[in-house]
Amino acid sequence: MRYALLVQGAPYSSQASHSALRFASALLTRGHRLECVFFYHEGVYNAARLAAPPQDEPHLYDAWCALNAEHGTQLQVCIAAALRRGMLDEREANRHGKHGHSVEPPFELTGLGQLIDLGQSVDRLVTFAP
Amino acid sequence: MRYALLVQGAPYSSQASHSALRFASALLTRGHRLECVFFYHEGVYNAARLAAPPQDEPHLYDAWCALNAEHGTQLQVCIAAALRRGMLDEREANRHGKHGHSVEPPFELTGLGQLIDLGQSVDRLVTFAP
Amino acid sequence: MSSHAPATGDLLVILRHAPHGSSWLREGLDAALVAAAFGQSVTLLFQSDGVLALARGQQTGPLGQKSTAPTLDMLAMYDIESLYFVEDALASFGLTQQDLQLPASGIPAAVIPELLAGHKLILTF
Amino acid sequence: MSSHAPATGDLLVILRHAPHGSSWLREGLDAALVAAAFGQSVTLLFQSDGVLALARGQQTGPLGQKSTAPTLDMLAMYDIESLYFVEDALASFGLTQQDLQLPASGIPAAVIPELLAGHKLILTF
Amino acid sequence: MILHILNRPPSSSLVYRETLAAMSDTDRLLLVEDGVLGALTSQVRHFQQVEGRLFALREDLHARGLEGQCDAVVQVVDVDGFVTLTEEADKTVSWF
Amino acid sequence: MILHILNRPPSSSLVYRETLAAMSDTDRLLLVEDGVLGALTSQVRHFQQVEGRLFALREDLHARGLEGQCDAVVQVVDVDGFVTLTEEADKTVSWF
Repeated sequence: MRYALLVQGAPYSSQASHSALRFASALLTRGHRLECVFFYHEGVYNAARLAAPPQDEPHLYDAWCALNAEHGTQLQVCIAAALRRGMLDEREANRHGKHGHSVEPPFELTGLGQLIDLGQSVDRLVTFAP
Repeated sequence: MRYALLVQGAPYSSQASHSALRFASALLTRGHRLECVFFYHEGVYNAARLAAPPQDEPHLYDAWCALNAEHGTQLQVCIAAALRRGMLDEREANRHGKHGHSVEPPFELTGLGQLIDLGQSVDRLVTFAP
Repeated sequence: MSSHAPATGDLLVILRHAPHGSSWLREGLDAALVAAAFGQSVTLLFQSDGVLALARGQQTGPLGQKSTAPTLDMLAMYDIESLYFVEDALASFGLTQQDLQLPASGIPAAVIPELLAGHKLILTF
Repeated sequence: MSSHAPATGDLLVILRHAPHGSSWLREGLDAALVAAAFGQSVTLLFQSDGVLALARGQQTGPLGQKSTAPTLDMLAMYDIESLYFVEDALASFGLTQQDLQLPASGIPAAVIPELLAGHKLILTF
Repeated sequence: MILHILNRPPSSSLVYRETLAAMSDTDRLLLVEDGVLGALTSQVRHFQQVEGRLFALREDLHARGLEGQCDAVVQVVDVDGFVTLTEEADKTVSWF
Repeated sequence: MILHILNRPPSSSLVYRETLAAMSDTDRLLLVEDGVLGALTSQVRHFQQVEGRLFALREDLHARGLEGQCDAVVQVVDVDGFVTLTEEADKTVSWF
């Protein structure tokens, strides 16, 4: 089956990201396809490229990137939710006249319409919230 | 009296930052001194320098900076809570071998000991949580 | 209304949070508007504290935080006309249909499962 | 213990959240440890779901998330020895003092106000 | 005397029980943010034990359009009154 | 048939009431994260109306040291079982 996940919780603050990653791994092992993880609400903080967790804790940012690299899962971030929270890629930083950026590939800023599309096109959308 | 605030909520996600800023303004108007706002838990996201909220919404980041500029209120961010969430100043970014930074003055990364110090040295510590 | 079969459609957005205290309500309404703009049929269910989103007289917050009330007024323009609230939830705050800023249909809690069954996608906020 | 006057001190940390579900418990314990390292007298109160932080047998999470259980074992090294839990809260999960990983004192809810009054600073997590 | 500050309503969160359990006979309780829903006549029964020591923040009631529904037993204060409450208390405790 | 996923315990949050109100007679409920506290023998009464359709995630019980306290009426599944539950349902709804 084709799955998508909606992640609404910030990393480390809540278990949402951990649960989503664990579920992603299990569904892939069972032979399903994970099309996309969509980050909304506080979930957009998962895209923070500078995350530097202690060595003895899971590195959630790297885990998301690995999901993309190994399984082609898209990592889409709601642009409206991201901008107000300071999660900007290079293009948005330029557009807003700011130096530096906090989001980079494989995370992509995109419209909320992508979530709606996904919700109708995949077989299962599962939400992980704080 | 000497006040300090502890902010534990992320901006926009919860009302905590709005409430804290409103309370800060009121206590200053009444002639009190606001020594410091300490950001912990998800409150560290208030330090995201790239925040770009819509024009018709309050710009919380700018409001914190104004508090510092106009009243000398220190803006201290728990470093342990910040690093894992991708909130790094230039020094920490260098230390972790990362390009760019997400936190800059007037926000300062500091140890949790500062909060404990504040709690004992000011007359009132008021917490705003999500 | 509660004697009629509830709406069916592409997307059901369940709004459970009060205005102003968090961004859940705003972000839920945004999802509904975007889905409608994409041509989907969208239903809103106001449940628990979420029924207060419908209350008349909401204002801008003390720092200038936008109210969600004007967004509610936009729903009709986006052809989102299936608005339900849970009767008991509204009553628990001492409010009646007369206190609401726009027409919405009260349903008994027992009808909620039917509402969920009738939509392809359900998002909770 | 509940017949004795509860501890007084510089800092009371109230822990209300269960382990693993959020970072509240960890960040609350960190605050307690730092205060103790600064030489302050620290008391912990485990309330509501927070009593589960004391339960024996906690494990690393499925992604390798650190348990807070080892942190509890460090409390004594930091001279944090005033640990209280609300008796009713522990009982509500069907647990007894025998199920706890370290010695803590059960108190009836009625003693909580006294505990708060006896500390200069109170932080809730 | 401690000022307790509660930002969750009894209609969806049980933290109000912990708050009440922690209050002495002279402590005060201020309802803020979504906590002001607890000040409505239809909800205020949850706070019976602190009658006379129960406050709610006007700005938060106002923003939600609920000023008219606030029960008469609740003392409504604006943010200046919030500051005054913190001045009058020895310390504050926030519940969320 | 819908799979409902609940991550808050009835000991501190009332969202379990909304969850139960939204469930049809054939829907299933999976308790995850802090929601697994609701699976304990001392708490499971809150979920009486969904007996036989109540699940809890093993990994989350285990991490909290609570596997032994989980009530016998609860069907404990691991994360593979969670995936299976989503396969068997038409759709999922998350409550938080």
